[in-house]
Amino acid sequence: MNNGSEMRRIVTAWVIVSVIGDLLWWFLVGPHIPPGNMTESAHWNQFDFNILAVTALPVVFMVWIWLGYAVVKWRDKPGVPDPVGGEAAKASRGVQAGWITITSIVVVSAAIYGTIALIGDHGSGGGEGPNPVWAPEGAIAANNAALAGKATWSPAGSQPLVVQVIAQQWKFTYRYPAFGGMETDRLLLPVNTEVVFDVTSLDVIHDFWAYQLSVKADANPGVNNVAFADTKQQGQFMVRCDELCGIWHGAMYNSGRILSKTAFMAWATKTEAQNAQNTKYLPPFAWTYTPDANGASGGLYPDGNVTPYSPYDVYGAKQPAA
Amino acid sequence: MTISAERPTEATAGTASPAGPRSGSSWTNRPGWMSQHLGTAIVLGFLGYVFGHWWGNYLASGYTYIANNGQNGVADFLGLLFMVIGWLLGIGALNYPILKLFGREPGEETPAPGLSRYFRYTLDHKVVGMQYVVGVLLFLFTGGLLAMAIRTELLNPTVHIFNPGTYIEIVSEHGTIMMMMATSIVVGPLGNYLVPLMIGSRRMAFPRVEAFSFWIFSAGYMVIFSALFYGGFPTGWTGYAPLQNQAGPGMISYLFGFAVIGIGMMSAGFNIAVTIVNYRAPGMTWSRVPMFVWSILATASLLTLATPVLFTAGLFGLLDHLVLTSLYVNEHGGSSYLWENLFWFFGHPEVYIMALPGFGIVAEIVPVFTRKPLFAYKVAAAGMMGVALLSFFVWQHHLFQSGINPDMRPLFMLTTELISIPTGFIYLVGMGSLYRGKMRLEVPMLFCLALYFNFLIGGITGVFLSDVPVNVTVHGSFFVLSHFHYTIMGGLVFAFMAGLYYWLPKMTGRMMNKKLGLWHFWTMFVFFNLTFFPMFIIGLLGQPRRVFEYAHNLQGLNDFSSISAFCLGASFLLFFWNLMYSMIINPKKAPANPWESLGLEWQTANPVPLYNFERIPVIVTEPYRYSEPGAPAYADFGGGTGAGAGTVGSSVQE
Amino acid sequence: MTMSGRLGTVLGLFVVAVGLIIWVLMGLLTPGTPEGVVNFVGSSAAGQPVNMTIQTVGSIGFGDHPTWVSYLVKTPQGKWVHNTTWQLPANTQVNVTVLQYDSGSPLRNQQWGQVTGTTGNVASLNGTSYSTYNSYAGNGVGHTFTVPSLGLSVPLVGVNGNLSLCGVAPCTLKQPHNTITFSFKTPAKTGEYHWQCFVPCGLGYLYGNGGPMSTYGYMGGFLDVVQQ
Amino acid sequence: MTDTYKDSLTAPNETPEEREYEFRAHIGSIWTGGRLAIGMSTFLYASEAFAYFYLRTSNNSHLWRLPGQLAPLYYGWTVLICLLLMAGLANYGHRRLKKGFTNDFQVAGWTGVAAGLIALFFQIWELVVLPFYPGSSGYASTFMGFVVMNIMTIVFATYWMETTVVRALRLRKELGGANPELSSAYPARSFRANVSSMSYYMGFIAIVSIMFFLMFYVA
Repeated sequence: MNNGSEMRRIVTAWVIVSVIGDLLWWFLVGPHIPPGNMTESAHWNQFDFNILAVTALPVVFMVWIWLGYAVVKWRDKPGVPDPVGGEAAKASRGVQAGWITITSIVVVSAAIYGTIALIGDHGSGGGEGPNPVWAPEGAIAANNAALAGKATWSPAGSQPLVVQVIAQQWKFTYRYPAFGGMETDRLLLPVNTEVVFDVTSLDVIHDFWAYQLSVKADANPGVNNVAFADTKQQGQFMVRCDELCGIWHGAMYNSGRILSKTAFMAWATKTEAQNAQNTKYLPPFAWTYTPDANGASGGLYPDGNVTPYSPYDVYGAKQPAA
Repeated sequence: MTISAERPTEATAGTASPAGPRSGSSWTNRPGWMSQHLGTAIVLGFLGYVFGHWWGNYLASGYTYIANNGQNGVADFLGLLFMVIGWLLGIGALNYPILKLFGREPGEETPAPGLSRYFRYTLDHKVVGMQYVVGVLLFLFTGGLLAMAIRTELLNPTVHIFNPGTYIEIVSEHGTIMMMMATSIVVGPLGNYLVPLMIGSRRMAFPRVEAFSFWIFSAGYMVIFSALFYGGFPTGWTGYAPLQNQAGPGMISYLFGFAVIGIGMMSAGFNIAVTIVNYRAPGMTWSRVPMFVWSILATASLLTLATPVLFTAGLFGLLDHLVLTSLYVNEHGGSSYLWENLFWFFGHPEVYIMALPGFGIVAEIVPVFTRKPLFAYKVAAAGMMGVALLSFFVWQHHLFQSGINPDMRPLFMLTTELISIPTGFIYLVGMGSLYRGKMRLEVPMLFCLALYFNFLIGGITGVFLSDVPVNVTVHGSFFVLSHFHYTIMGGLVFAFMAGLYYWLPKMTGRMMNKKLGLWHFWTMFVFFNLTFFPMFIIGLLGQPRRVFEYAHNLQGLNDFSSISAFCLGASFLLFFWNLMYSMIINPKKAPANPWESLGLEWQTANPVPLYNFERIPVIVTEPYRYSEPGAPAYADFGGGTGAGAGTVGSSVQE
Repeated sequence: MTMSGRLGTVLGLFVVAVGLIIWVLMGLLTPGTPEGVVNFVGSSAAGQPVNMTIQTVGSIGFGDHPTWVSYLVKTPQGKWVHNTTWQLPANTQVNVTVLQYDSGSPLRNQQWGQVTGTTGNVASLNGTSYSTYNSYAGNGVGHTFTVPSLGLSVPLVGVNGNLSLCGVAPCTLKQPHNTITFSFKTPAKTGEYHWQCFVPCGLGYLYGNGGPMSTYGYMGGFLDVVQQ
Repeated sequence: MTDTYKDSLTAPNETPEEREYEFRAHIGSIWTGGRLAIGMSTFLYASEAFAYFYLRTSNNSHLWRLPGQLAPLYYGWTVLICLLLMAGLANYGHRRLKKGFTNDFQVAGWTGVAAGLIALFFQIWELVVLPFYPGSSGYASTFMGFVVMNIMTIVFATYWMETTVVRALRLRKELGGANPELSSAYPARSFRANVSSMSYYMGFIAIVSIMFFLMFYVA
């Protein structure tokens, strides 16, 4: 068998397997790839995953077929000719150049596509820091209005809904500035609405992961990490902490729900009334709530700036703080 | 640093005896139990711990915060610090630096022959290499046992074997021990043993630094293990602040352990990089350097330059813990982002510290078994150096969802995906070398092929992870966990196994049993994939890392993964049995060059003499000239050992 | 040495080494595991309410960490034990009495000042019922008893910190304390439900959540709900 | 394990060419090692500088630096001057050594070591007289990190310098008597390479000291 026909065989097998694999993936597997279609970004992130998958599958098949062929055919067994030697076996300029060119093109296009998807989809549901640059229309304005205490939301309009996610060891709670700044321990959202999540933490780093919404943003103490989600379907979704936050990290989950706009409105107004007594004790809505590094009982850092400083006072005070 | 001219001093002094007249007393030479060895190290290490702990209690038990929380981290830290110092003193690692302070130059310390030299501080790179073999296997087995514990807990979504605190402790300890092990698993044993042999050198550039690196590596094992005595640490191997600052004294073991291991990594990398640059045999130009040495050079450079950043990060953490600075505490002017940046600035090069040696081993072994030259040598070398360089510019891809510099995400997405170009070179090289070869499926070759299989999955999923939109779903989930197990275990550990099966005949003069080896390979390969492939699905279905409770619908997959993991553990027992059986119980003498390799390391006498080569070889041509009848031998041994060898099989010696 | 001798030596050493490693690991890892559970199943007739009495103390006064704050529970036999895994029958009303011996402070997150998930969403403080407690007033809140997945949360109002507080558990009724009572119904679905305190009360730890808050058996545990 | 020593205790008879080849590799190692040590230290200090500028720009809780907060300036000056002196003397000594003035090298070396020890003492003592507590601000915290790092580097640099001068004292004969610069003996060549690497490293110390002095005491 000559060189050419061997390569033809391999390439033919590769093309067939790749086409079949890609088609199977795209039509059978792809639609079931998480995170599903509950939000706009979930939809596009699923699409993005599938784009990468159909790009990656041929690469995987290429290597596997090559390995398989090599193991079967290019073995040390009777009848197999001695391997080629000399310069030809050491390097082929064409193959190297081709490989480098093709991998570069694939890789750079993947990066370009990823960037387009990221920007076009307003950060794809990922945490965008305190000052998001890729925000949906009106979201920043709504978020600023919330800080000024002027947040509103009604089922009729199309205003974004601002929700604050407060992570603490080991539970998420949520504040709705449009409903009197009430705080709840359940996350309910209206459908067909742009939701602005202001994610922050009261202690260590957590990560707010609303799985089916395709929203993931680290909750950092003293930092507001903003993420967006455009809800599309009603239903239940899972919220988990995705950054190791200590002993009860594994138990830091609960479920949320996307409701119809009217049902959400009904729930929100009812809860606002129920919680009114507690809401009045809450601090005004803010991006972050600077926690006391010392916790409830203190006893770690000395309070305030100790002047004049003496190591003895800071470290070796005779009477331990109560 | 120990910069000196031991051999030249002795040479010009004109004495044949290794210990010249001006030598200081060298305790490591003394025979018997009076000398310094592992025993004295243990004793002094223990005494150091007791002293440090007492001193810490004396100093700090009255500190306000310590009186409040009732856990004296200062005592624990000082205990560990003096334990390490005592350990180094006891083994004799500090003799030379101290003597040097007084201008005394001990001669070359030739350790006593026999088994006992493996328990001593020694200047022979081959002994250090063997010590490292035992050291990394100890790390590997400890970490592996903890992995079994993790999988046991995950058998059931809500019924718990361990309480959540203990579970996090196990997870963190497993991750940290394995990461520490993986930085040295190839550079330590194989790098130290083989690099001088492969570059035709009689010695390392700084043998004392080399030996020091091993003994501080072993001290690091004790330090990180000590975390369990202090109640563990809850942060995983990434040690994110401010959870780190909140944790108890177990965290000090983690921070100090990484600092100690970091010193070991820096010194090992420093010595090896300098050796490769300077001690190559005459004629070994950069285009004639074996590919394994290239990979070790790239790794050593990363070790030397990236680890200081980890050291700083650990130092900051220790300061936060011990003297209440606030480097990682936002409320007092610090920043939790600071740790994330420093840690990953080291952490990403570290990922390649754990990948490159594997590539090197494979590129070294594949030509031997396909009887073909290495395809695209220059591309392979460029790939390794390219990966090493690019790895400094990708660290933020661990922080896509963190809110740090979110507008930089496209840039880091690009750099991360760019790094798959040089990584892809390894595949070009491997596939090109397989092309129309004459492959012998020996155990090392099987492990190499498995690396190509596994690392492909690991690498491709890495591209998924680097894509920010997809990262939103998979970040921090079991998908990531599976990805890096595919690269580190599927890549590096498989390559390490290939290296052991391939080079142990040289290192010990004994062959590994092939039949057991095949059993080991197939069980490890199959169960590795059965353990970790389901984890991609588990991750995609929404299970975060490091949780002790998960969704009920994932129990089937988790159980499958757990049971496969137990079988994978059994496969390691099989390896251990093979190692014991072939090396100790029923040793079979290995042929001088069992794989018919052209590599320089196989041309020295077996067992390898103290100075490796009778004559310094002169390299006359490129490596890997297989299947070239009439090609000259790789090296000219000038009539010394190895003369006449160096071409193989049908090749004709000219 | 003969081959069988080497075999025996290696196997023997292997067994010793593995045994040693497992012994050390288990020894280190098990002290934190719950030494059994405090079983309330069968403490009353099936379907009848279960009574449970627990206390919180500012410093437990014994054990490895005498300065740590902790929960204690009274077994159905009437003995105070330091254990936070409590076995309860499913689908049953539980009447809880909490003896709160610790002082309080303003809450970091006033959300935990609400009583939720109890029967009638109320609890009783020394006989007075309350559904929300303003933690900025009075003695503040010392701890909470919260089961997140059941939506159950009760703020445990602090006692006056100027009194001489109990420092060694178990505390007696003579020492200053608040008695908080409430009832809740265990879920029908069995399983281990995590409960914890949401007041960062770990003295001398960053954000107050280290030490006792991060160690099993002090300020958090499991409600192990089983079929009766 | 097979025994690799039994057959090899008699060291091979090196040919002069081999000896020279290995020796040149040894000199090269000192050169490379010295530069690599600078590289490592650069990454070490760069990460400290990164922390400084990171905390300074993020200014979390407005606590980068409390008003009027400054590390003890006179201590800073003393450490800086001593380190510059040490670096300068190392370079001066190196140049004098090349020209053959061994005594100048000795005097410069010992003075440099003394300067290093003084710097070390003040750097440590500065911690005792700090006018602020370490956790009071980002500045205070990074300053603590810098001081600890600097202590380690000063110890290392002074140690290196001390070993070269004490070696010059001990190995006078091997160094070629009065004129080590002329000696082609191996110890002398090795020694000169070592001093050269050391003085390069001292140059690095000087640059770093000035940079961090500006960062912590001036800016």
